[in-house]
Amino acid sequence: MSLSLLIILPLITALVLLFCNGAKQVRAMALSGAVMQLVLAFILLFEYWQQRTTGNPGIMLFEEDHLWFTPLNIHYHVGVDGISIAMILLTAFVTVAGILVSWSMEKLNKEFFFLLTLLSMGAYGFFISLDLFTLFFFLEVAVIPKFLLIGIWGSGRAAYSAMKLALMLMGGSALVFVGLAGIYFNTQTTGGTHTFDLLQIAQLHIPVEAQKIFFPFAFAGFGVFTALFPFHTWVPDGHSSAPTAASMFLAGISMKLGGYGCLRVATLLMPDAAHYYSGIIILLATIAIIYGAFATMMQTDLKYINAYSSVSHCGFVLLGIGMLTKTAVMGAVMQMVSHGLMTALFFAAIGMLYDRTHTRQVAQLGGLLKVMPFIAAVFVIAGLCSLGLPGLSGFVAEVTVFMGAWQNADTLYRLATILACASIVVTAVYILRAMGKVIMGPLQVEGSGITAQPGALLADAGWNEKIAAGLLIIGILAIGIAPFWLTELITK
Amino acid sequence: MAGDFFILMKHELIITVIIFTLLLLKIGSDLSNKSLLNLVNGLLLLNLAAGFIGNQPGMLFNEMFLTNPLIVLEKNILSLGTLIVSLQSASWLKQHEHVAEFYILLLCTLLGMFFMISAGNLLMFYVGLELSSIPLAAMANFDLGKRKSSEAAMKFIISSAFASGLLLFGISLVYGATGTLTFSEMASHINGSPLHIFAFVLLLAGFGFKISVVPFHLWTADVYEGAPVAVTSWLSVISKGSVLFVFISVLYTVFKPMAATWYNMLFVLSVLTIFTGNLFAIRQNNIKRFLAFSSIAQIGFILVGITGSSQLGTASLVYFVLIYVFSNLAAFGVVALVSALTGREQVSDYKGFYKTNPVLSWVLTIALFSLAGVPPTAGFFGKFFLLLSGAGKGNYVLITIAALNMIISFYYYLRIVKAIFMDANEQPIERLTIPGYPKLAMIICVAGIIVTGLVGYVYDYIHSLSFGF
Amino acid sequence: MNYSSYIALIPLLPLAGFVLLGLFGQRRFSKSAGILGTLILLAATVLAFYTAYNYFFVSGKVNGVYQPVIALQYTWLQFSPGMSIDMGILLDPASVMMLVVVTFVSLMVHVFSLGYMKGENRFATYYAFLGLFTFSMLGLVLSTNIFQIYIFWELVGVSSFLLIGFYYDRPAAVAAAKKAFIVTRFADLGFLIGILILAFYSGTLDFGTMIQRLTAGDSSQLAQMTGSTFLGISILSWALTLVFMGGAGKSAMFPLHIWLPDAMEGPTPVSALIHAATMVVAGVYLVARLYPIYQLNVSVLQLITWVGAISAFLAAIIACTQTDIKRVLAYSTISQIGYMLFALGVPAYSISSGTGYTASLFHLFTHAFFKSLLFLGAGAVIHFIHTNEMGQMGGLRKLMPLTHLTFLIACLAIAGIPPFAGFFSKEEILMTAWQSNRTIYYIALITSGITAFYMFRLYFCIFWNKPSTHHNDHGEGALNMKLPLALLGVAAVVVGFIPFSQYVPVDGRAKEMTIPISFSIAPVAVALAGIGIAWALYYKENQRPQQLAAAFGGLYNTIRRKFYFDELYLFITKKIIFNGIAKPAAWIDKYVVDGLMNGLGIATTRVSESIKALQSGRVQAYAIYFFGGVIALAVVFIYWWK
Amino acid sequence: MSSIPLTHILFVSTALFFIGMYGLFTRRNLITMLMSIELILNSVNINFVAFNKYLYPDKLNGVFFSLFIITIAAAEAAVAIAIIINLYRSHRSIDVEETQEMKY
Repeated sequence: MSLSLLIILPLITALVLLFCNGAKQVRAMALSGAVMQLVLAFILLFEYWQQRTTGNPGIMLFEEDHLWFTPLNIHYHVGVDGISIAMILLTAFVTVAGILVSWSMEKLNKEFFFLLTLLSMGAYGFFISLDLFTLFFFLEVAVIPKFLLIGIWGSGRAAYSAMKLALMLMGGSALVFVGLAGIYFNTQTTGGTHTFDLLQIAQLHIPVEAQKIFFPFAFAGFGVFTALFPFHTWVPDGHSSAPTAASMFLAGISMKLGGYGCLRVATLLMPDAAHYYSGIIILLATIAIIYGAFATMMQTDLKYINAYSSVSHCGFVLLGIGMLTKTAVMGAVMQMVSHGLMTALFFAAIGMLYDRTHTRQVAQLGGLLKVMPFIAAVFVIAGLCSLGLPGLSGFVAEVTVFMGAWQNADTLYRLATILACASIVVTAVYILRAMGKVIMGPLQVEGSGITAQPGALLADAGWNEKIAAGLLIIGILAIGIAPFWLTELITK
Repeated sequence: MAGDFFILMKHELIITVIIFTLLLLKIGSDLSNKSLLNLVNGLLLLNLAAGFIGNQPGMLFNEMFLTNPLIVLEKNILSLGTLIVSLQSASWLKQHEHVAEFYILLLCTLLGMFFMISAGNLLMFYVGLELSSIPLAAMANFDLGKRKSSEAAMKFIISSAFASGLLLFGISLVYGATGTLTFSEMASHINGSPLHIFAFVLLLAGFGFKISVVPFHLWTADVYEGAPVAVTSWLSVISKGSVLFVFISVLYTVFKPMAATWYNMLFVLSVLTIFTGNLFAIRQNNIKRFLAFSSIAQIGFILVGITGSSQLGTASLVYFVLIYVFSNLAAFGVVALVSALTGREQVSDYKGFYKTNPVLSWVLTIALFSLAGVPPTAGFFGKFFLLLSGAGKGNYVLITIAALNMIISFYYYLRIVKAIFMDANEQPIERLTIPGYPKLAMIICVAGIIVTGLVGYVYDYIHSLSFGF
Repeated sequence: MNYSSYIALIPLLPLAGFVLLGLFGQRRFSKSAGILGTLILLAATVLAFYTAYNYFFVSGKVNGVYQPVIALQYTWLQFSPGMSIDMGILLDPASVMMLVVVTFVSLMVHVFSLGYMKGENRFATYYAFLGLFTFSMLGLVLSTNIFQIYIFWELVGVSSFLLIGFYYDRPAAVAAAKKAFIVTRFADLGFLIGILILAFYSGTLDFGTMIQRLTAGDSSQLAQMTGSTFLGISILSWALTLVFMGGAGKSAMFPLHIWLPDAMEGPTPVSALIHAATMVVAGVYLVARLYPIYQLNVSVLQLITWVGAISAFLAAIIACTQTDIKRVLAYSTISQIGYMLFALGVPAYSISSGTGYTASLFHLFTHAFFKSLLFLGAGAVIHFIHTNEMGQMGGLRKLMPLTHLTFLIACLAIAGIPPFAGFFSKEEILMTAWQSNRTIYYIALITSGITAFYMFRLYFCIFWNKPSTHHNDHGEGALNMKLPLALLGVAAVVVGFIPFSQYVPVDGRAKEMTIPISFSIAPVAVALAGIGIAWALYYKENQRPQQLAAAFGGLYNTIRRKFYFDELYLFITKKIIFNGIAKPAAWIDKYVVDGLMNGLGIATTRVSESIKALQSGRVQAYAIYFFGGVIALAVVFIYWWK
Repeated sequence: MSSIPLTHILFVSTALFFIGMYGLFTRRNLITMLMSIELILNSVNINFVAFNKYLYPDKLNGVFFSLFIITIAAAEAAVAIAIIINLYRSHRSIDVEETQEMKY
């Protein structure tokens, strides 16, 4: 199939959305678009599977390559390998779920869904592009919708958070740009021209000195997107101010853009430099993991809890990448997918709670299991996944990272791994504290004119929310119970 | 020969013809503003169309006037810009009593620019430059009643006279040092001797004044703020663009021998310019003044591109100017409309703009994104290529500084977007109905913003015409 | 013969039950859930018993030796070639024995709960959770792969969390559930790292391969592990200690025992299943599973021994002071598991014979029956008089005769009075200790005495002591509560006569274990003494216990407050971790890291404010700057920057 | 015949240049400032003529240049004066210090 469909379809959906009128039409359109994306993603998966089983050896499949800017040898070059397919699936899932949970969005709903669709388009484009220019292009395409989504529909210090997020991400992409330019001018293809093409660059060997100079730029730049310490501070504010769907996208997809970018940079573009700097990467990752976890302990707002835990979890991604063993990298990818689903689910649950109770303060909530069992169950599942319970995706991913990390015999690396392992205990602590207070315990809803009586206000999830949560949970279980398909997908 | 003359100077001749038509009309008949506007815009459209047909390279008056495909392209870009500006200013000019004069002055400056661009000789260049700047002063004063307007005009004329004084002094030194005024001959005599450097600095100051490079930029903000919006947009896009075209060709051809020196100068100046432009832009409340400083920052980025001193550099510059025409004029279009219909020019006036005027808001937003360099707008491609050409020289300090400054510029562009979409406002700008011409202009601009970037052919074409070393 | 055809069903049936009841239980089967769950488990139990029969008597033995059989095995998660998590079913004497225990006890609990949990509004959920637990526990005991065991290890942990917190609106229950999960999670951290180390050096996660590689005579892997050290301790010791840490956590061994008593907040049948018979002995099972490797490292075995012994002793004396009957039972569980562990460890002191292994598992086996019996009995009592407090009980023997009888049997069994089950297993343990290390032996002896004492204190307080104040309103309980008691009572009598060492020897080779009558005199005497004291103090209501308590004073209080362990842990978590680490981390993030980012922004605006004077608005100043710029450029580039 | 060396003339022109500059910087009356600018331009004229006469006597382009400068200067002055008059209308003054409305 033509990969460009993944870009074109959301684009068309977005454009059509502009001409829809009335909330009903708009969301119907958005949903159908998202569902089509999901279908497309699955078709892609199966076709990829066929190709591989019939023994197609190519690094990337379904490649399309059009010359875009001749003089600069910039191509529109797309193609996928297992990793990108995993990310595409993730995007598709989160998109559908995100649109479903924001079903009853009143304020400017046309613009809202328009931006969501645009965001997903950016993500798809990013994951399939094999030309650094297009990669960068889509990376930045995905920034502005976030800014608007948070700023317009956000809560709390929305404008501030939106600005902070946009600026920090811009800073990230600025660094990425420098890195890319550096790479570009250090490539000498046979034709004598420079190139942005990932695969070609992977073939021709960039001088190690140049790698050492430009790796930090590229890696840190992408790192900003995936909450690399100390550039993670946009995460808590951004996530907590964002509307539910936006939080889901932010944590579920756009933080993965960064991880994916780091992965490509470290494994394909500048492996030598990656080895050279791996110590630092691991150091930062470990700090993010541990310190993110501990910082989470002190949070009182559910969204902040999940945001900080995202910092901690994305640390695993970077750790896996930094360890640079095959297994660890595989683990990093699995962690990206798993965390994407899990955190999206978590934010969805939090959003549902917030819609009903109008508060996110742990102290003000309690015993919601009594009035909204379904949402509570979702919350619990998300929580358990986050603390790495076997049978859910989180465990598989983290364990893979650990196994991979442990392959590095260096004592300091071992230490980092042990600390990372230790974080799962801390995770358990904060997740269970939140869960024990909000879900269990005596029923309580305060700080918002709502009485803690079961009834219309504190109703359980609606059909759309149920489907959304169901989708994500299916994804989580699919990985958690039968991880082998994912590993095959990634490694093949 | 004669045929050549008419073909090679086609652009200039057409403009001259239009100018004289207008003069005659002014004297002879008393057309209503409306019909006059229709007429002029029609003529400008013709001019634009004519610009594309039957061009050929060549030179006249022993190298005083020369033209080639790139120059033709540059002229066409300027004509396009002129058309857009005139369309936008329609709603302002309707109630103005001196429409004809306005256009006469405007077209005189355009004519000056054309000559300047095709100048092969410092004399021709100087004449063109003055022709393009003196009428501007008069135009800046075109809101005859307004204090600010005349103050702006005064500041402009004084500064530009002073600048051209220095420029001339530089030219005289160059002449003294080389004994010629013709570019092609000059290049062979230039060597990096202190006299040459001094002369070059003076010339650079002259150029820098026109394109408002720090520290020669100080007039910019005041004039932009005081002048009528139409004039401001003209200043910020067309006159800058024209000078840039000349600037790069002078740098790349005449002063090629002392490239090392001017490279460093541009390095310093670009960093200064970017920083100053950004830092001042952050604080501005008058949207015209804000756009002035943002355009200064843009110039900084352009200088970065120029330092690349390669074919890529030239191409990126021309490409960027084209994009800049679209994006900046789109922004000014909205501003012009709002200020013409409501007279409000403060950033704070734009709070809650989206509630009342969604379409205008989107136009303005897209324009700002294009200026900020956000994909998929053309601005992204423009900036990317500029910085890339800058990086070609391998000076990554400069690139990093520039790239990180993008964050600041991003901040103040988003500040406007924030005001438009997110801030509440008790008395927002009321719902405006967009008249035909401005609407057309906006459509052109937005289309340009979208197409110019995504369609790779545009850049390829420009690149194929460009030169460098 | 091929087992795989049906064995897979044994764990999968309860799982199916969980899914079914979990998804639709509340709506569809709110009443019938219990029956459904029980039937499903009955099927599983039958299969389990058939398997056991099949293994022990038909096909397990290959020329006189019980061979471990891999019934099935699927690769679940491939890390790298040769390194993968497999899901499989391993049959060997230990696992089959556990299979029987788990299914049987679980079945009993299912049946008992029919009566006990009747009318609970989350009845179906309860059975769903029971199903989940049973599945996880079976998966655990049947593991072929050390990571598989870890996975089910976590799953039993979470199902125990869910069941402890079953009464979710009771803060105490929630707290207990959290405590249990977090403490065990902390222990599992050790387990995980231990696994990582073992896996790295042995290059596999499969039990069989790992054991075989490490125990081979000229094992290079073993050489590596013993050779390389960290902090002066050999990697092997680290690995085994860490793995054992996991075991200790699950088995509530000192000093990680604090969660078990609180876990009694859960429904009593759950305590009987999870916190008496099955999950808490997982630690013992884990060590037994890796026993060949542990045998390679004496020091860790000694550690295990002492941990076991200390836990046994401390728990026993704490149990004497508790007044909540379930807590007493909880501490006795800790104490008994302590027995099993030091039985595993103690042979380290002598020429290792397999006796410890067998003895330990034997005790595990018998303990499962009588301890679950005790808990169910306690459950019946609580169900009858709605309180856990000894003080409010007494004289119940008339009102609940069956409970009384079975409870007595169980007490005798745990006290080690022949011919009840506990006697035989305890004898074997003591024997092993005697052969290996006398100190341990004496500790064990004293502990068994104390055990007898506190068990009968419990017994007398419940059934004798003061005349009953309760009138028999709703009888002793329905058949579905009596039946399990009866069955378990029978079991508690008979299972002791099983010649255990025939079936569950360390290396599969059946061996004869004889204990001279002369040896049994001492323990039995001690036990009887303990009973006697209990009789003296609690048979009739009197002041002696209080006087005694007063006499001991401080010591008594210290014991009653469980040696202030909870306080200690509270101090560590609240004061050190929260205030010492988490708070600063959050603070730093808010004010330092984020402050830095905001600071950049603020600094920028400051600068822009400070330089605005350049734009003075005075055209002459502009001209001056202009000229200044020219001169500066000229000077710089003519004189300096050539 | 050419007894006066070029340097002298250049000296004069440079002096004129800086006098003009000084006037521009210090005078507050706009007309005077305009005149100072004229001085600057004239110094340039002198340069051109001098260079032409002394260094490159065979061609006349320097002289022509100065002619152009003179004319353009005239035009410039005209526009400038017009603007100043208009300024006077609104400000009732042609003092440069009065015109600082727009700043920062």
